Amino acid sequence: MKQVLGRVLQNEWVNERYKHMVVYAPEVAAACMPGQFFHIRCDDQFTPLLRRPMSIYQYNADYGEVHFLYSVKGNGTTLLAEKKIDDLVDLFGPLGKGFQLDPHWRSILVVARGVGLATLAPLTRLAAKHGIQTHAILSARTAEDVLSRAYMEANGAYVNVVTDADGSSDMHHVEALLHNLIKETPIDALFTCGSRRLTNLLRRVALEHKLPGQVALEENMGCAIGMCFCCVKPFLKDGKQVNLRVCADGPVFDLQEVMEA
Amino acid sequence: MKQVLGRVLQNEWVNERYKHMVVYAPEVAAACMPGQFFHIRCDDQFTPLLRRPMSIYQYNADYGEVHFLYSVKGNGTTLLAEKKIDDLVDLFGPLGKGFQLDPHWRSILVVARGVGLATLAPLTRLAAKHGIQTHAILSARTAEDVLSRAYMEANGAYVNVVTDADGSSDMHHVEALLHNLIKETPIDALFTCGSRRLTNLLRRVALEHKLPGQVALEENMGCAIGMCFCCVKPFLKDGKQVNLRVCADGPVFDLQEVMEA
Amino acid sequence: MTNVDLHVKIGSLTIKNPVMPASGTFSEDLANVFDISRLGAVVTKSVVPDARLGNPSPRAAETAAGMLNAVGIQSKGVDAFIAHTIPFYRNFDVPLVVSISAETADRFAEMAGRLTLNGVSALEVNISCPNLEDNGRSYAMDPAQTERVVTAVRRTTPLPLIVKLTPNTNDIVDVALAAESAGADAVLIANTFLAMAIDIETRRPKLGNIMGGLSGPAIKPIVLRMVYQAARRLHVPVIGCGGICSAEDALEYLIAGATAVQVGTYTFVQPSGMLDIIDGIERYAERHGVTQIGDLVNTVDVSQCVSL
Amino acid sequence: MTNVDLHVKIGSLTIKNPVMPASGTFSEDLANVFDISRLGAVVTKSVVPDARLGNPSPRAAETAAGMLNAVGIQSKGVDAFIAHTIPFYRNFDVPLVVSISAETADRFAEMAGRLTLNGVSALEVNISCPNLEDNGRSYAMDPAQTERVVTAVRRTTPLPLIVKLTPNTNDIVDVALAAESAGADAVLIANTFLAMAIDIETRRPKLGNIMGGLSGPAIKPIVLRMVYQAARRLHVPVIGCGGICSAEDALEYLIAGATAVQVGTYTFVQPSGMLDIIDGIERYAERHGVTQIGDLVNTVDVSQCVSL
Ligand SMILES: Cc1cc2nc3c(=O)[nH]c(=O)nc-3n(C[C@H](O)[C@H](O)[C@H](O)COP(=O)(O)OP(=O)(O)OC[C@H]3O[C@@H](n4cnc5c(N)ncnc54)[C@H](O)[C@@H]3O)c2cc1C
Ligand SMILES: Cc1cc2nc3c(=O)[nH]c(=O)nc-3n(C[C@H](O)[C@H](O)[C@H](O)COP(=O)(O)OP(=O)(O)OC[C@H]3O[C@@H](n4cnc5c(N)ncnc54)[C@H](O)[C@@H]3O)c2cc1C
Ligand SMILES: Cc1cc2nc3c(=O)[nH]c(=O)nc-3n(C[C@H](O)[C@H](O)[C@H](O)COP(=O)(O)O)c2cc1C
Ligand SMILES: Cc1cc2nc3c(=O)[nH]c(=O)nc-3n(C[C@H](O)[C@H](O)[C@H](O)COP(=O)(O)O)c2cc1C
Ligand code: FES
Ligand code: FES
Repeated sequence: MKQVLGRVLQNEWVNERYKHMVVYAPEVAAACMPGQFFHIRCDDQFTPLLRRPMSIYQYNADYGEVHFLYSVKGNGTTLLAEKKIDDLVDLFGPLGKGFQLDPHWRSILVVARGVGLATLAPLTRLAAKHGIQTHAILSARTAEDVLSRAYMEANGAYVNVVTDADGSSDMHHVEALLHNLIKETPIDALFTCGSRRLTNLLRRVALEHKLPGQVALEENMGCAIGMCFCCVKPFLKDGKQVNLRVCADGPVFDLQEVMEA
Repeated sequence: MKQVLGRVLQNEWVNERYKHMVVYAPEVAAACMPGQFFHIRCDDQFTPLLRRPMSIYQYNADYGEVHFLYSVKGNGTTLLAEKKIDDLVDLFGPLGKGFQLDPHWRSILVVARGVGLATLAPLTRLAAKHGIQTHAILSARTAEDVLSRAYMEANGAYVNVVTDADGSSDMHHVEALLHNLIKETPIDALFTCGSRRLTNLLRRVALEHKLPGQVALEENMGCAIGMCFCCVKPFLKDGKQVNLRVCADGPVFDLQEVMEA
Repeated sequence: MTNVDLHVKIGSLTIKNPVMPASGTFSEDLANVFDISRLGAVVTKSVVPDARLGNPSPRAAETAAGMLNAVGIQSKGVDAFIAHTIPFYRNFDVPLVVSISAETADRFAEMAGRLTLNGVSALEVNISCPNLEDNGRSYAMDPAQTERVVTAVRRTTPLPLIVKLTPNTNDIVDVALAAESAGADAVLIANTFLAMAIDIETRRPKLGNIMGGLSGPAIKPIVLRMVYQAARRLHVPVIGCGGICSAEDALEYLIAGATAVQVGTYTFVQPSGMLDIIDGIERYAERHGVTQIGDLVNTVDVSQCVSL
Repeated sequence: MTNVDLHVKIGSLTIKNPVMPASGTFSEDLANVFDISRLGAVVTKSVVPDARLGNPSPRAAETAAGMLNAVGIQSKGVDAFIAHTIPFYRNFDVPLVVSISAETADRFAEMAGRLTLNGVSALEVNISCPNLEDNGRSYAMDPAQTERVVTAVRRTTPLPLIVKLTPNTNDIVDVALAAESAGADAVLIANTFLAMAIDIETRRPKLGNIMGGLSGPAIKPIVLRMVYQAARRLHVPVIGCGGICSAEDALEYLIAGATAVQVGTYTFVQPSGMLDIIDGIERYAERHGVTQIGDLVNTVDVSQCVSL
């Protein structure tokens, strides 16, 4: 982990609510792993005071690039959205424990919605490198909102899109789709991110099919490196509740241990 | 007085420390008087929280322009300095009581240094309109630092420049210059701004020559419209101390009544 | 304009919306900026028995998301106030709340009596100003002192009494209860925090008075906590004041338990900001199906929280 | 590097510069970011007798120029601390200050005794954490309670004792004097302000614990005032802590009367910020001809001010 001032190469709207930012930061681009994140200072004033955690959406060591895909919602992300090409952006990272891939796996199933699309996208690429096939169910309000589809497909993923618009993102439908996919293909592990409902669903499905699973979680952060215990969530380890730090013990956790979702 | 969002037409360095900003704000440009000021919000965040008072450097009702000449020193003025063409700037004003010119006067003497150069510049133009001749002593570190010289001369002023570089800005020298000018020309009133030493000097000279005088003062402000009493300075009225508000009772005051300078 | 009823009651006084200016940050001058009769009420700078010069300058300094002031109370005294200020507001259709301050309970009571006049809708009893008492102490730091002064004031006026507390206390609830039991019709939480700033180049305090009061967004979370704690225990309305800069901030106070709010420092930032706050409260109420704004007061949902 | 001597003394402990982290905002993890032996001292998260889960999430929220936290004390307990944390810092040439907390005076004393170990340079007695006591109360709100607990701790350890006070009190000076007379080698001003924030859309508190502690730049002017007031009256050193985000802020505290400072929230903003602060203090001292940094302490010039 390092604190660096990266240079903005691109910061464009990809749909109504999301922007894609590319930062030139060779000192850190080489160290990135899928599931890890950066803690970003959005402004050099004190409003907002704290940094904002953002998943690594893409990274490219050769070009020295780190990419973020972010939803513009509050004060911090609005300031990020205002950054222009060649502006500097203060990155601290990469941080946290990313996704773990078992080299023996042959295919994984990824289910994502919202910002989870950003977090899970680079996993597909890493899987491809290890010769693991990604199957993805991407959920969004409308088909245009499904952000990482092209990127995932370019990395060899089979993508299923479900939307609120046509009702296919309904939990029952997604559950059926999951069971089907698992029946039809030899899925070795499940991956998801964020959404409480998706996490609950996936945990149930994983238990039923006795599959391992990983989930990337979010929580408000202070330090982002494990010092302050601001970002904890409750987990079940050996039948007992423990409070683990999303920033340092995660953000990727074992699907079966998540309690609060 | 109005609160308006003006559009930046120009915001350029005029020397190492000062910038000249031109704002298109026709709703307020027509109401400006020399010696008045605007209360400017430098940023829409809360750091800095308060507005910053800035004298009207020039104004042009026909073009709808208000000009500021400001020294970039702290948080607020640094943010002002970052404004680009077409950015919006939140102006509240014009505020305060400006300089008073007696139509019977034939010539006035203006002594200025630092930001005082900004405050006193428009007085020359107004004097010219009334057929009053301005004599000016402009003091600065170096000849290049004398900011409003060209503008004042364009409005018919006779300008004497004194600098730290050649030692001519020394108080004794300025005092001698003042006495000389007053002896040689029929000066009707004295004007100055800000600097404690200049104000003291001018008050003494005014008393000696029985001339009226006006001085524009500065003080940290809250509301800038007379409500909060944050900006008061002590004055002598009829032999008694009164605390007057720089924003509403000034910023221009009778030279003889100033106590603290 | 809409279907939301914004009226709230402060004792026997009904105001048309829950937003008013904070004492010392408002005066007749604001009438030049907007129509002040749109406010729930207007509140004067604290008036004292005799004319006073106030504190030496500089009286203001800026801090992170806040400001310090040590204006003290510069006042022309109560006679000039009665002669000039009260008549001014007769031209506006808005209740006038007169803030009073004094250095002894007797003088407080005397002032309250004198100001019980036509055109005055309520009295705000400022027992919290940190600049007037020795080393920043004030009546409102102590429940017994608070009870004493409010009791004295209560005897001399039938007007609704709003008692303004200081946040410089370790138990706001005890002080608020003391004010209530002595006859306050509402408690106002809070005045400024005693604070300080130093210029490191000159090594001098930034205020001529050394210390002053901190106001602005910086203090909001602390004052909001005090409002929440007090509203749970009091029967009279709580008025919230501290760092309000938006309708969202005002709504946070209402939800925490405030019946009305006051806006101070923000008026310096946005002179007509109070109007935006009133409009924003109305829009929120509409969006959330709240027909009477009072229904929002004290609705904070702590069911999913572990109590401290 | 320069001619400025940055050493300061806290009781019998001499530290090489006056900058240290604030408890709860520092841990072994920061050694991955910079060389922590450059700090004046390191300070641990408050350790408690037995393992604790801490408060429910969310534990943090942001406010204007500040943050709220209700971490509570999540701790593995003192045994794990002695087994793992103390040995870790043996690898670094920096004094280790261990912050302790407990719910009774006896347990405080017991902890102090157990932690009087090789490798521990001083104890910080956290009697101010607003999250542990009923309704946010803590020992440090009251001079008598403070005296009681510090006296108990003093009996069980010869280590320098830094007593950490709460700002949630109306007389910081009385509490500080009580700590001093009970044997504190230094008082640390201060912990966080009890505060709150509400999400107006859900109407729920933003913290799982309802209330939490406010820290960051927002609180600096209030804490600075407390340091100034206390430093004038105490004979032992005062350590300042609250909102320090730059060398200028740290210097303001030194000039106001602090012998050393702690940096908390700013480390979240700039992980290596403490190093910039140390360097900036040194540059200022050089520029102002200060050869021993202690000469700057308590040099605020109030000669041109009217005292409050
Ligand atoms: C490990 C991690 C990875 C993330 N990756 C992405 C990503 O790739 N793309 C993306 O759009 N968003 C991501 N988020 C969420 C993102 O951090 C928040 O949307 C962002 O902090 C909101 O900031 P704001 O100032 O715009 O919003 P505000 O609502 O104004 O923020 C107010 C406060 O709440 C905190 N906060 C609000 N929402 C969240 C949240 N979901 N998680 C943590 N803190 C929050 C902020 O940090 C801040 O302190 C991630 C969060 C985490 C923890
Ligand atoms: C009526 C009036 C007219 C002015 N006209 C001009 C002008 O035309 N050009 C120009 O360069 N400057 C002018 N000034 C001074 C200008 O307002 C300050 O330089 C500016 O506020 C500094 O802001 P900052 O954030 O950059 O500095 P900081 O030092 O960071 O400001 C910190 C705080 O101090 C206050 N402050 C600092 N210096 C002054 C000051 N001299 N007067 C009032 N408040 C101050 C700021 O408002 C702020 O609250 C004028 C001041 C007044 C009162
Ligand atoms: C410049 C200034 C002057 C003030 N004068 C008074 C006063 O005379 N009487 C009083 O009760 N409160 C006074 N206050 C306190 C405010 O009424 C209010 O309680 C405080 O500023 C907190 O609110 P805010 O954060 O919205 O400003 C003053 C505040 C400021 C900033
Ligand atoms: C996340 C967090 C956790 C904290 N935990 C502790 C603690 O365990 N013990 C303690 O004495 N203070 C604790 N504090 C208070 C800090 O040590 C410090 O007193 C406070 O944050 C003010 O300093 P700052 O404004 O520089 O952050 C904590 C503060 C924060 C922000
Ligand atoms: S954010 Fe500090 S421990 Fe996770
Ligand atoms: S700044 Fe408020 S009265 Fe002048």
